[in-house]
Formats: sequence, structure tokens, C-alpha cells
Amino acid sequence: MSAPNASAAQIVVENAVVDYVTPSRTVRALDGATLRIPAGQRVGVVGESGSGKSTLGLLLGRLLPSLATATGAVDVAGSPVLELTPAAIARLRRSELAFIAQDAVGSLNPTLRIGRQLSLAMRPAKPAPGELVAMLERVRIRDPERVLRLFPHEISGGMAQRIAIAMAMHRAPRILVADEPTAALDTQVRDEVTRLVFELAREAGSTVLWLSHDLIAVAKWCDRIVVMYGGRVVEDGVAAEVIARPRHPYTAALAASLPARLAPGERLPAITGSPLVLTGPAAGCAFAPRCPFAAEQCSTVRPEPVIRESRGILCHRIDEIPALVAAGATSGETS
Amino acid sequence: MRLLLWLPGRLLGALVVLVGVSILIFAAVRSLPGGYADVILGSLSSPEARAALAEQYGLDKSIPEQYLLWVLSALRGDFGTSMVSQLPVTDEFASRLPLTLGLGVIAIALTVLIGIPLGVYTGTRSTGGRSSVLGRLVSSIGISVPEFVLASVIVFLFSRFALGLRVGNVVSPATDLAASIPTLILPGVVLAVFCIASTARTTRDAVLGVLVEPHVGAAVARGESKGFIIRHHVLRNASIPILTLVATLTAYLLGGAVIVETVFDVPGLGSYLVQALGRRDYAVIQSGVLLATVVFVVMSLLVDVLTGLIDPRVSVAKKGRWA
Amino acid sequence: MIENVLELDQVSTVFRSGWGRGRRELTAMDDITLSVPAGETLGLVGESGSGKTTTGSVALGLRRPTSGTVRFLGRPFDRRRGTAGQIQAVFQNPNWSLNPRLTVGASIAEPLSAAEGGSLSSHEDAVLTMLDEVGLHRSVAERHPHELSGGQRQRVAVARALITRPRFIVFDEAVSALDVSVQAQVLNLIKDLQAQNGFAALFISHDLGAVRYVSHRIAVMRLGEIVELAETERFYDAPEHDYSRRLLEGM
Amino acid sequence: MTGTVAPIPRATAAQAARRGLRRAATTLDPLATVAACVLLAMFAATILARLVGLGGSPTEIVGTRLAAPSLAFPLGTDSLGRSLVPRLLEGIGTTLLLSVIAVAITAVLASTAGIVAGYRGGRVNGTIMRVGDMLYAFPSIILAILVAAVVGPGQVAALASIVLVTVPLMTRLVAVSSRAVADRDFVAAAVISGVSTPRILVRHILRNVAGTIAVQGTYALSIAILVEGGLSFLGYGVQLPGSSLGLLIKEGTTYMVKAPWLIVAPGVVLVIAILCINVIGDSLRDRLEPRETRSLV
Repeated sequence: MSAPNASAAQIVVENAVVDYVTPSRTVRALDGATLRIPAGQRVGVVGESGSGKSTLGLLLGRLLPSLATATGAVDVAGSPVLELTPAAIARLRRSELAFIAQDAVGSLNPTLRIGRQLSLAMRPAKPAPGELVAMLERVRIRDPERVLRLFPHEISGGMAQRIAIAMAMHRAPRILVADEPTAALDTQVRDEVTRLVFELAREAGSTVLWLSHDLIAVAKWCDRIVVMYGGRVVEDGVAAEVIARPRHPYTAALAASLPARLAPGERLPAITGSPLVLTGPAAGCAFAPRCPFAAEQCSTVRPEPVIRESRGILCHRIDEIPALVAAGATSGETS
Repeated sequence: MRLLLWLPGRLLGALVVLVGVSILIFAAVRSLPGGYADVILGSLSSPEARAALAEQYGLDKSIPEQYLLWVLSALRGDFGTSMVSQLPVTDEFASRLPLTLGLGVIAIALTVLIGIPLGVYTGTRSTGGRSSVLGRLVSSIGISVPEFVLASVIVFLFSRFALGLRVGNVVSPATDLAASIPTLILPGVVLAVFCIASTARTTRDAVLGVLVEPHVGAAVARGESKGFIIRHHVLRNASIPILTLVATLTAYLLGGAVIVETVFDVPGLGSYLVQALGRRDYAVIQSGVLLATVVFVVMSLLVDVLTGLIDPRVSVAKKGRWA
Repeated sequence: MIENVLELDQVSTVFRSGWGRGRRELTAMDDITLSVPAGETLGLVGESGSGKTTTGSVALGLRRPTSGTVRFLGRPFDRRRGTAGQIQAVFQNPNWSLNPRLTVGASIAEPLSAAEGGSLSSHEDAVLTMLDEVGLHRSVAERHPHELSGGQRQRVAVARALITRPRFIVFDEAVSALDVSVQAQVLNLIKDLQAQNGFAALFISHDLGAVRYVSHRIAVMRLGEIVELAETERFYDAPEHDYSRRLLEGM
Repeated sequence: MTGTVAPIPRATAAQAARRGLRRAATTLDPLATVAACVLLAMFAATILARLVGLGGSPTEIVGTRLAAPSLAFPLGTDSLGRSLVPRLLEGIGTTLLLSVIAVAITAVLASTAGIVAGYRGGRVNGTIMRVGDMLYAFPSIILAILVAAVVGPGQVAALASIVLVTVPLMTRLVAVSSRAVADRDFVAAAVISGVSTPRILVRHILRNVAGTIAVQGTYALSIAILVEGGLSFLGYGVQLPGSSLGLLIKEGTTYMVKAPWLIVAPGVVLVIAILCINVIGDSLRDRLEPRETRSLV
């Protein structure tokens, strides 16, 4: 699916397929995902469990577990990620990429003091005196000298996430992949941490891939939104516009099912069924079993992305849906 | 500093275990056939000696008092007299300890030098498939060959064929250290085989366990090299179960030495204990068992301290075995 | 006057740990007074460490408060005297909410068999009725939890909580671990079932959107205290406490 | 709301049986399946020996002393001229039976103590764990020697030693697993519903730690065989005229130079038995207590 603004892309994912193969079964996490991201863009990738957004994030650094098999083309900052030697991929991770994970405390070595971990992460360079303190001050940690002496279990989740951000950003990475970095944090801290990530990324000129299930935060912070379902990109466009006027039935249903946006007394329109788990390539549109507009071809023919209003959309019936809605077909629950 | 917060509790716990163990041993020895005078003096001792012992240990006193008297005399270093030699048990032990220690040092050195690197190697290179099945089989064989089988086979091979090392005529490290090593190396190796295999297995499991922790994933994502990650983010974290096992094995060496020393005819503490059992020299048995458990409790305490130093979470999250 | 199913009257809970100079006290509930009438849901919001989970376990009788009274149906709470089946709970983690070794049917039947006796399999009719009510196919009764999705498991947990027709249910972050689209289904289910069965509910969550949707009144907890307790609409339109306003901004 | 799960037909008894068989077959990997077959063969041989006298009489003197293996005596004869085959079969039987009985006792004791300790936590847990620590402080052979000194050498000593050696570790591990299960929400839900504590312990805790018990029971069996062997080897376990693998090996060492075959057969059988049990234990552990195998390094 081509980006709305398809200039020289820094990240190119072309028809990526990722399977997790265990002896008992195979789970398909990406089912032909395609995405181009130009440098400097802030992209929110939205999806539920099984959508493949985390896999997509890991794929950019070839960080998939050994039981995963990946095919397709992945190009990050001009390097073909899937073809690199181990040394070359390590170099790419070191020089171009940075990752922030959801479990911030877990991403720190529990047996080392914060200061020691920071200086290990800066190797081969040796931190200059005061540099570590400056790093922590940059992520607005109060009393950094004390924090440097602490162990990970002695700090809060929010502080651990700030330290993870400091580690990720100190090399000014060209691309920052953040996978639900605030999901485990309290509401207030969440906002501060999100702001911090985007500010530091702006200063460093980094491209941001913000993986999230939180549509509202994506609308607030990102230029562009990429909605994933069943391992493919189903809608891709300017964040504010997509969330205000979703076109794909899934995006529309997702936006409608947020209780926070509901007027008092209104009933929450829920999508029936559960997010699917693919075991192989989807025969048709992965959303068809839950889609109120699904027609016969939806479950038998794989849809190809089309461009509407400068958005990429993956839907057979995209042009018929406005008429169907007008005709009174209800979206959401069919009780 | 952090150590001071929980160390008193640990010491107290260790003390509780020691007291419990000593009560167990006291009770066991009291229920031995023949009565306590037989235990300490032997069944052929004179009535005068028995009367003296009854006075010394207060055999007419209540059981708790007798226990206290026994503990107090043990604390003074008085473990009774061997029925067979009529020498103090402490002297008997002192003359045999160097041999058993020598075996133990050889076994633990081999375990640390071979078992741990082997475990790290297989742990960081296990990708499933045929090689992992083979690795599993090899380490399983190591822990499946009982010491008495292996010892018997080695004794047979080395006494039947001229293979360079001799079996028997053991020299104590206390008399001649350099001469003792060649005579102790075979029993030491036999003692080490189980330790090496189980250490390799535990190390491999520990390393594999750390490798799937998120902080290792984070280090990979930062582009760190494999060697760097293993050195800085895996080994230290994996060291606690390894340390615990090596300490436990060390504490249990006296148990292993019982069989190895018997088969190799090494006059150390282990074979002495078996002989004592055969001759019903109960004062020796009682002291030997007490010694073994004291070693274990001390090693456990040592491990707790080291664990607390290696992983700061231990003192907070885990309330420790004895806390 | 509407009957209060559950009342907490000046309830405090203090956790003590350590000894000597290392002694710490943590007040998880500080003089909490609240009541939940039949047919109503009280939403309890707050950040982690605010004491809302402790409040939940006190309301369930899982934890004895340090001081104050908990009344259930007007009488002081005593778990040993026949509250079995009258109080139920739905917890957060869909992976851990059901015993993986039991069939779904057995899990749902358990509270009924505890309250009324009989083996787990003797309540099949009630189980099938509950499955209908929570919108699951009857064949689910014979499945094991690992064969179900997270949303389905949470529906089963709701069915298990409702089978004894309890007077009071605690939902402790019951939808927080679910996907957005599934979360909406379960929230609707809770509302519909409350309309049918008239139970009182305590809905504990850090998700203000979800709380607003299901609750009639909302209590905001912070550091063990209730800083604001108000009708849902008034709370969202005009929060009185500073802390409530800040929480709402983050929504 | 519509049903979100497709209906499945009720499983017939035949289907259930087939599923059970398939699960048994897939629970063990190929290597462990081979190991299980070897162990089963050992059991079968020793049962046949006892029932129909497979291999001949273990007590009858049938040939010359210390005869080398031949067609008549496939494993040779011992120092009294008895054929080694029936003695070996009897020895396998004694060793395995003693170990299985001891481990069964251990499993009952350790499961009960471990589940109660894990579920209750706090002081109950502390007390049980500390008693375990006290037993754990004895090296196994030393503990066995102490037991042999108290109750006198023989099968009872071996049995008691095995139980005392294996109980502490298994109790601890069952307690740790039980603790984890007790923290799960379905246990809290059962408590709230008023389910009785014994029911919770059996229905919710025991059922979920059964995997740990199976794995640790398997490992305990291999330790049991080691302890029995060691104790009999030292002369304080099974006594003559009985037979056990440890006892046979002890006899073998006496005549090792003149008749090495006497030690080879029981030695090999003993090692194979322990190896098979360990392989099965590893396989069970991989299946029943899976650990994420998603290493990136």
C-alpha cells in the first residue's frame, strides 16, 4: 500500500509474511503486509491482538524469535534487513534503529545498577563525566545522581520507561520503534512519557513507528495512522482524518467502540466475534467474518489495496459501503 | 548495606535448621539399638567407663537436658571416642580429612572448569533439532551413571591394564601434596562426573532461561554483539542457580566420597563412616553426619549471601529459604 | 428508599511490614465509606497504588479491614455465614480467570455446586442457560479454556459469577486486558445482565471510558482515600476535585 | 449477541479414547518413547520371570562357579554357580519395585505437604519448608547410612532412605508451583463462591500442579534407583539371598578380575534404567512445564 506521501521511503516493507512455527501449530502474524514510510514521519500503527503490529515492529530490526520464518522484502535505511549478515544487522540496529518495549522494567538488566547499564549501552564510547546525569536529565528524571545508583526493581515503571527512552535516544536513531510503551503505565504518567518520546524524536529527527491500540493517542501525536488487521494493513492515511472519518469497516467499528467517545445513554456498538488467529494465508478479507458489510467475495477473494481520498484502503466493497450505510444496514452488534 | 537488612534473619534461619538437624541426629542416635553408652563407648566397654559416661553426659537427666549437654560438649569440640580405636573422634577425623578434602577440591575444580563452560556453550548454541537431542543424551548419561558403577569400572580398568595411573596406595595431601595428586586423580574424576554433568545441565537451563528474558531482547535490539550480551547480560544473571548447585554439590561431596573412597580404598572420611557403620562405631557416625549437615548449612548460608550480592532483587522480592 | 446491598462504613486497611527501624505502614484504605444499592454499579477509579484493588478484596470479604464495618444486605459481613453464592467476582486476567484443567461447564457450575451442593455435572441445565445468557454457544460447555479466545473466557467468567444469581458482583479490571472491540462486547453484556438480574456491582478500573459507560456513580480513589464520589454524568461534566480533572484530561 | 463459537458435536467415547491415545503418544518425544519402551520391557521381563520362571531359578545352583557367558548361561554364573540371568531379572524387579513404592510414598507426602504449604503460604509454608531444609541438609548416602543404622540394613532401610532423600526437594518444588497456582484468579473466584478448602486444594491446585508432580516423581525415581543401588552396594540395603541391582554390582566387584561379566550386566542394566527415566523426565518437563523458547541470541 503506498503512503499518502510516497517520497523516498526510509522504511519499505513489501508483502511481508511472518509465520510462528511450533511443533503443534503455525500462526501467521503477517499475511502480506506492505508499508512505505518516509524519513521523519510519525506513524501510529494501530491494531488488536493478532493484528501483526508487534511483529511488524520487530521485523524492522529482524528481532523475531527463532521459531519465526519471514519472507518478503524489508528495507530499512537502504539495507535489505532480511538478507544482512548477523554482524551487519547488529550494525544496523546499533546505528539506525532504536526500540522501546512495553515492559520497561523488564528491558533493564535486573542485576546491574542503572548507571552501569547506561554506560554499557554507550560502548564502545566511554561516558564523559556528567554525561550519564545529562542523559537522565534529558528524559526529565529528578535527582539523576541518585537514580544512577539504583537497581531496576527500585524504580517505578514510568521511570524505567524514561531510562529505556534515554538509552534508545542517546544515539539519535534514525528510526524509533515504540511498541505500546505506555500501555502498562498510569494515565498521567502515560501522557508525560508519550510527550517525551515525541519531543526527543523531533529533536533527533527520528522517524517514529508508534505501535498502539490507543486510537486517541495516535490521533493526538501521529501524522499518519496505519490500521492493521489479520496481518495486513487495512487502512492507511492522515491520522486525524482517518480517525474522524474512518472508511474501512474495521477502522469504523474500532473507532465507534471506544466508550470514552460515547454520548451519555448511548449504547456501545460492539464488533461481534474476536480478533482472528490466522494459521495460513487468509482466503479472503480477514475481517469478513466480523464485517457487517461482508459479501460473498469478501471471504473468498483476497482484497488488494485501493486509494480513496489519498488513503490506502483494503476492502472489496469500499465504494458500496456509503450507500449501504445510508440504506440502513447497521454496523456493529447484530443482536 | 542491603545485606545487613536480611542477613540476621538468614543467620537465625540457619541456626534453626542446625538445631533441628542436631535434634534429628540426637533422636536417631538415641533410638539406635544398644543405648547411648554403646553408642559412645561401644558395647564391650567396662562398667566404670559407663558410669563415667553417665555422669559426663547426665544419662540420668531428662532428655532435653541430655540434648543440651551433648550440644555443649560438641561445641567444646568433644565428639566422643571411637569405640574401635579408643581415640577421640576429632583425632580420627583430623587424620582422614585431608584425603577427602583433596578429592573434593579435584572434583569441584573439574566441575567449575568443565561443567560451567560446557553448560554455557550448549545453552547459547541450542537451537533444537538433532544436536540438542544428542546434547541431552550425553548430559543425561553423565548423571545416570552411578558413582559405584563408574568407580568399579575405573578400578577394574586401571588395575587390570597399565594405563599410567595406579589405583590404591593413596598418599595423603597432608604428607606429600605433589605425590598425592596422581593417587587422588582417578577417584576425584569419578566423583566429578556426576557433578560436571549436573552442573552442565543446570547451567544450560539457567542460560536458556536468561536468554528469553526481555532485557536480553533489549540488548539485542540495541545491536550488541552476542559475546557482549553473554558476558554482561547473561552470565551474571544465570549465576545464581549455578552457584546454588555447585554449593550443594560441594556440601554433598562427603556423601559421594562415601562410595568413591570405599571402592578406591581411600582412607578418607567417607570410607571411615562406612567402616564405622559396619563396626557399629556410633560416635563416629553421629559426628560424621553432624559434620556433613553443618557443612551443608554453612554452604547454604554462603550461597544466600552471594545470591544477595549478585541479584539485588533477592533481598526484596524473594523472602529467602530461611527468612 | 433503595436497599443498599453493600455498605462500607469508615473502613480502613493498613498494611504493616518489616520490624524495628525498617517498619513500614501503608494505608491502602483510609476511612472509606461507600454503599452500592441493588441494580446499581459503582465505578471505582484510581491509579495503581490508590487502594482500589484492596477495596475490592475487602468488599469481597477476601481481606479483613483493620477497622470499620462492612455490611452486606444490612448485616455485618461474615463469610462463614451463608454469603456463598450471593457475592461473586470477575477478575482481570482472562488467561488466569478459569482453571485450565476444568471444562468450561464445570467452571461455570462450581459456584452453584458450592452453594447448593451436588456435583459439578449435576447443574448442566443452569450452565446451559448461563451460556445462552452470556451469548456463548452451548457446546462451549465441553471445551477447555485454552480453546477459547480472551473475550470468550471473560464471558465464561461472567457466566460463572452470575449462575448463583448473586446480589453483588465485583468486576476488578474485568475488561482491561481485552482488545478494544471485545471490550465493548463484554461491557454491553455486563450492562444487559445487570438490567435483567438487578445485581449491585462494584466496577474497578483505571479506564475512565469503560467506567463511565457502565457506572451509575463514580468514586475516585487516591492514596487510599476517596477524593470524589458523584453521579456519573455530573462527574464527567463538572469534576470537583483537582485530581479528578487531571484524570479526565488523560482520558 | 450471537454465539461466537461454532458448535461442535459431542465427542463419542471412541473419539475420546482415540484422543487420549494420541495425547499419550504426543506427550513424549521419540527419544523418550524409546526410553519408555525399554523400561516397560524391563518390567515385563521381571514380571514374567516371577510368574512363569523366565530365565530359570535365581537360587538354584546350576553350573560351575564363575562360568563365563555361554549358550546355557547367557550372562555367566556367579560365585556359587547360579545363573546370572534369573538373578538379574529378580534384581531388576526388586530395585524397580522398591523404587516405585518409595517414590509413590514420596509423591503422596510431598504433594500433600507442598500443596498445603503453597496454598496456605505464610507460617505453614515456612514451617514445612524449614523441616524440608533439615532433611535436605543430609547428603543422600549419609542420610541412608543413618537410617540403616537406626532401622537396621534391609529393604525397609532402603525404602525409608529413598523417601527421606526425595521428599524435601519435591515438596519444595510442588510448593512453588502451588503458590503460583494459588495466586491465580480462578482460585480467588472459588474462595469467593464458598468452595471448601479441601475441594480447592484438589480441584484447583492439585490438578494444576500434577505436571510438576509427574516430572519430579520421574526424577525422584532415578534418584531412588541410585540410592537403593548405593545402599545395597555398601551392604546396607537389600540383603542376601535377595537380589537387587546394587547388590549384584557389589558381588561383581568382588570377582571383577576373575569374572568381569558379573559386574557388566547389572551395571549396564542399572545405567540404562536410570538413563531412560531421566530421558522421560526431561521430555515430560519440556511438555508439561514448557518454557518459552524464543531466544534471540
